[in-house]
Amino acid sequence: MSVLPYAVAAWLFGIGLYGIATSRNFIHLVGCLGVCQSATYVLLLGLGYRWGGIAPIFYDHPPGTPAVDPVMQALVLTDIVVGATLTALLLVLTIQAHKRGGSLDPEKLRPMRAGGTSGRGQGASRVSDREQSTS
Amino acid sequence: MTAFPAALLPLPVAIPLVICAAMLATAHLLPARLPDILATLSALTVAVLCGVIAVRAADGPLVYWFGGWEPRDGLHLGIGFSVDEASGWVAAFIGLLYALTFVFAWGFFDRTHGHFHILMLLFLAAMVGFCFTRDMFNLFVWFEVMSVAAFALTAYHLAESGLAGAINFTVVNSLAGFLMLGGIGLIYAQTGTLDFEGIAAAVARGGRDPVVAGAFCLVAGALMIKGAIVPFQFWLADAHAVAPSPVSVIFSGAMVSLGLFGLAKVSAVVFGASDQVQHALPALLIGLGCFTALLGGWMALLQRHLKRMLAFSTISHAGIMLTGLGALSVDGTGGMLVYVVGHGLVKGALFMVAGILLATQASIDEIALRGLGRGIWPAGIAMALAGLLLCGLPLGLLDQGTRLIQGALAQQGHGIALVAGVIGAALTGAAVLRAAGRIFLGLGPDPGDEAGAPSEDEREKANRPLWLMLGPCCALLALDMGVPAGLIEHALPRAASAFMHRPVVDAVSEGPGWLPWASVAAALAGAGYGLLRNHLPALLVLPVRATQSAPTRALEALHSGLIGDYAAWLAVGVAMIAAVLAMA
Amino acid sequence: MSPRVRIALLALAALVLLPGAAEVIAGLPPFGSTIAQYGERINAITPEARHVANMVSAINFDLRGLDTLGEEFMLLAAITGTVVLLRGRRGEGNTGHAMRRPGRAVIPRSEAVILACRIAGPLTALFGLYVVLHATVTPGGGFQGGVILASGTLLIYLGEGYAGWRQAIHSHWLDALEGGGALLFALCGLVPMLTGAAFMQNILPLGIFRDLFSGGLMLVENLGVALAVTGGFTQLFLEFMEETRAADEAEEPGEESA
Amino acid sequence: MTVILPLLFLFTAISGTAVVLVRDPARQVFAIAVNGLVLAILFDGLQAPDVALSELAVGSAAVPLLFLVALMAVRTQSPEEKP
Repeated sequence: MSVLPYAVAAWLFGIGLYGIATSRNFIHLVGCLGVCQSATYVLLLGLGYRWGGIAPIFYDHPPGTPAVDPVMQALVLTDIVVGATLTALLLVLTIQAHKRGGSLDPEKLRPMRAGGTSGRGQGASRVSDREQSTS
Repeated sequence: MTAFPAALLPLPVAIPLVICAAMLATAHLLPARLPDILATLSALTVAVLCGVIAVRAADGPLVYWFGGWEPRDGLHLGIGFSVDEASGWVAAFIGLLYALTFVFAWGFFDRTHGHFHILMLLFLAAMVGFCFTRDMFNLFVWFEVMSVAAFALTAYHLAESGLAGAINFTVVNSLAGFLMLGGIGLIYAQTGTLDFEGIAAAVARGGRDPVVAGAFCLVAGALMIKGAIVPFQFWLADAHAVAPSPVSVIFSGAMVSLGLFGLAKVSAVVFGASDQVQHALPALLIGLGCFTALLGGWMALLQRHLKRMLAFSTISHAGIMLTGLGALSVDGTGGMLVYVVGHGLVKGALFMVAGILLATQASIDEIALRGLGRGIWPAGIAMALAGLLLCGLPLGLLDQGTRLIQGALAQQGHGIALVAGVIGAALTGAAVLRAAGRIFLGLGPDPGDEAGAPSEDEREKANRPLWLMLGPCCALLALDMGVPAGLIEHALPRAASAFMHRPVVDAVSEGPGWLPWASVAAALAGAGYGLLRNHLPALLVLPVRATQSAPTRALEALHSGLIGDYAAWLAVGVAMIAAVLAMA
Repeated sequence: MSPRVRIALLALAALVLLPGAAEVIAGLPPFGSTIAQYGERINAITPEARHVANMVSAINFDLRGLDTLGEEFMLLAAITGTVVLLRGRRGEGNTGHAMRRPGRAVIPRSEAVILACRIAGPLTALFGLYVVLHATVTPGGGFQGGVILASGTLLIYLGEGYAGWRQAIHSHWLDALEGGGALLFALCGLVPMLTGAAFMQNILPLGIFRDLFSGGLMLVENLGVALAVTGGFTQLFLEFMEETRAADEAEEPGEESA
Repeated sequence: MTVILPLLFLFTAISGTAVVLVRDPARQVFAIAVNGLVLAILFDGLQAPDVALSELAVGSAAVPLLFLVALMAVRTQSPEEKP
C-alpha cells in the first residue's frame, strides 16, 4: 500500500503517453492527455496525504487537529484549472482543424510537409476564405 | 513594509495584467487604435521598470514577499520574488522586445477587439513573472500561463497547417507542464518547501537522494522541451513556422531562450547543492547542446520556408546556449545570459524581415521570392546584417555572448562543444545569407536540396507601411550592436555570480578572437555555395550533392509532424536524462 | 515513423525509466506517513492569523494568492484564445444572434423537460452562490462555484432552447464579467500597495473565525474569481455551442455559407 | 479507510486505462466522465473536498460536456465538407 499511489500515478502517465503515441483521432488524443494530467493529481494528493488526517478545514474540528497537507490541495486546484483550459483550447483547435482538413486523424492532418498534400491542394480555397473575411 | 526599490517588483507583472483585464472588460467599447497604444505603452513601462529594478539590484538581489508573508523561523510561508541583476536585465529586454513587436504589429489585428493584445500582454506578464519568481510552483504557474497564451497565439491564422502545428505544440508543451508539476511535487514532498533557497538548503543537507534526482529529471525535461533541445525540438518548427510573424518574434526571441534561462536558474540555484545533479550536468548539457546545435543548423540550411528556416536556426542557437550552460562556470552561464539577449534581438529582427516579406510580397518561400525583394532593399540589408551577426560577426551583444561561451568551453577543455557551436552558428548564418542573397539579389536560380523542403502559401495583412515594420527591426539590430561591450564586461562577472549564487569572480574569459571570423567565413562559403552552385566546377558540386541528399531526407522524415512520434521522442528524451543522472 | 517503431521506442524509454522510477518511489516517504513541514505549519498558524477555517482557500487567496492570480489569467488567456479561434471563421459580426444550421430537424422539447429545467436552474444557481459565498468556511470557493453557476446557465439552453439561451446571455456582458472579475482580483493586489502594504496583503478586517464573512480581502478576491470564472466558463460553453449551431428557430436555408 | 483507499486508487488506474483504450471518441466521452467521477471520489477519500468539488464540476461535468459538443460540431460538419 505504501507505494501504490505513486505506482498508479506513474502508470497513468505512462498509459496516457502510450495513448497519445498511438492515437488516430485528435479528440481521443485530448482525452489521453487528460489521463496524463490525472497522474499529476494522484501523485500530488498522494504525497500530501496522512493516515488519520482530517480535511484541512477546521469547521467541525478545532484548529490543531492533525490534517492532511493543504498546500498540495491548493496546487492540485490550480492544476485542475490548467487541465480545463488545455482541454478547451485543444478541442477548439481540433474542431477548427477538422473544419479545414476534413479529418481528425493525425496521420492525415499533418503540419506543413514536403510534397505533402496538406495545404497545397486547398491553398486556393483558403485564400478565398481569407479574402472573404477581410472584406 | 518593503523599501522603495524592492516594492517595485510586483509592478512589471501586475501592470500588464491589469491592462489586459481592463481591455477585455471593455472590449467592445474600445476605439480601434487604443489597444495598440495601450499595449505598446505598457510593454515600455515594463521594460523601464525592469531596467530600474536591474540597476538597483546591482548591489544584491532584491527580494519581495507577496501578501507580506515573510519567512518565519526559517520557513517560507508565502511566495517571493527575488531579482538579481541578470534576471532584471533579461526581463527588461523582454519588455522592450514586446514594445517593438507591438509597433511592428501596429494595425495587424484590427478586427479582433484587442484580443491579440490581451494575449500578448498576458504572455509578457508571465515571462516577467517567470524571470522574477523564487518559488517552484509559482514558476510552474507562469510557465503554464506562458504556454496557454502561446497556444492560442500560434493558431491565430487558422490555416490548416497552422492548426496541426498548434495542436502538436499544445500537446507537447502540456506534457512538459505535467512533467514539471510532477517534479515539483516530488521535490516538495522531499524538502517540505517550495522556495528556491529553502529547497537548495534541504537538498544540500540531504546528500545523494534519488527523489531529488528524479525531480530534477522531470523539471529539466520540461524546461528543455520549452527550450527546444533535441530530442524535444520537434514542436518548435511546426509552431514557429505557422505562427503570425509578430508572435514568432516573441517565440524565438524570448520564449525558447526563457526555457533555458529557467533551466540555468533551477540547476544553479535549486539543485546547485546536489552533487549527483552537478556531476551529471556537463555531460548531459554539452552532449545534448552539441547535437542540437548541429542538427538545428543543418536543418536550417535545408529549408526554403523562411520562418521554418529561422525556427531551425533558433533550435541550433538554443543548443549553443545549452553548451554554455554546460560549462557550469560563471563565464559560461554569464555568456549564455548575454547570448539570450543578443540572440533574441537578432532573431526578432529576422522574423520581422520575414513578416515584411509576407506582408509586402505575399510569400514566405525563398525560392518563389527570388529577386522579388529588390524593391524593398533596406529590408535586405537588415536581413544580411542579421545573418552575419547570427553566424558570429564580431560586433555587438550576440558576439560577446558567443565569445564568453567559447571562452568558458575552451577553459574547461570541451573542444567538441566549441567546434559544434561554431559549425551550428555558421550553418544558420549560411542559411539566412543564402536566403537574403536569393530574395534581395536574385542570385541562385538553381536551388539545391532546399527545393525539396516543405513550403506553403501564406499571406499576412498588407496595408502597413514599410517603415513602420522596418523601424522596429532596425531598432533591434541597432540595440544588439549598440550596447557598449565595456559595460557588459564590467557588470557581467558580478551579475552572473549573483545569478548563480556563487562568490564573485574577478573577470570572465573570452574565447580566441579568430573563432568568430572562422564562423563568418564558413557561413559565407556555405551561402556562396548555395547561391552560385551552377557556376562552380562539377568536381566540387557533385560529391556534396551525393552525400547531402540522403541524410537530408532522413532528417526531414524524422520531423514527421506526427504527434505520436513526438510523444515517443519525448519519452526517449526523458529516459536519456534519467540515464545520465543515474550514471553520475 | 511507423507505429511499431514508435511503440518500440516508447518501450525502450520505459525500460530505461522503470528502474529510475522504482528508485524514486522507494526513496519517497511511504504513503500516508507524514506531510510536508510547509503544510503542517500553515495548518498550525493560519486559522489564528487569518480567521478562516478552510486552509485551501487561505492558501489560494492569501498565502499563495499570486498563484491564483496567475491561474485566473491563464483561464482568461484560454478563453480569449478560444473566442478568437472559434470566431475566426464565423466572423465577429455574427455573435449577436443565434446561428442557424439549415437542414437539421428540430427536436420538440417536452413540457416536463422545460419544467424540470425551470426548477433546477434556480436551484443550481442557488447552490453555486452558496459554494461561492462559503469559500472561507467550507469546501468550495469562487472557482468551484463559478463553474457550477456557468453550468446552471446551460439549463437555460436545455429548458428554453438555444434561441432563448442566446437571448438571455450576451457575449459582451460575459467579456465584461470575465475581464471585470480578473481586474477586481488584480486590483486586490495593487490597492494594498497604495496604503504601503505588500502586494495582496490582507489589510481588511479579518472577521470572526468560522463566520461567513471571515478572511478580509480573501472575500473580495473570491468574488473576483467567481465573476471571472462564471463569465469565462459561460463564454466557453456559448462559443462551443455556437459550433454545433442548433436549429431552433424557423429554418432559413442558405443564410450561412459554410 | 485502509481498505477503501487502495481500492479507489486501483479504480482510478482502471478508469484512466479505459479512457485510453476506448478508441471511439463517442464512447470515450463516457469513460472520461466516469474517470472524472472516480477521481472526485478518490479526492474526497484523500480528505480533499475542495479538490473533489472542483473535479466533480470540471472533470465529470464541464469537460465531458465540451467533448460532447466538440463531437457534435465535428459530426454536423462532416457530411458536406468531407472531401
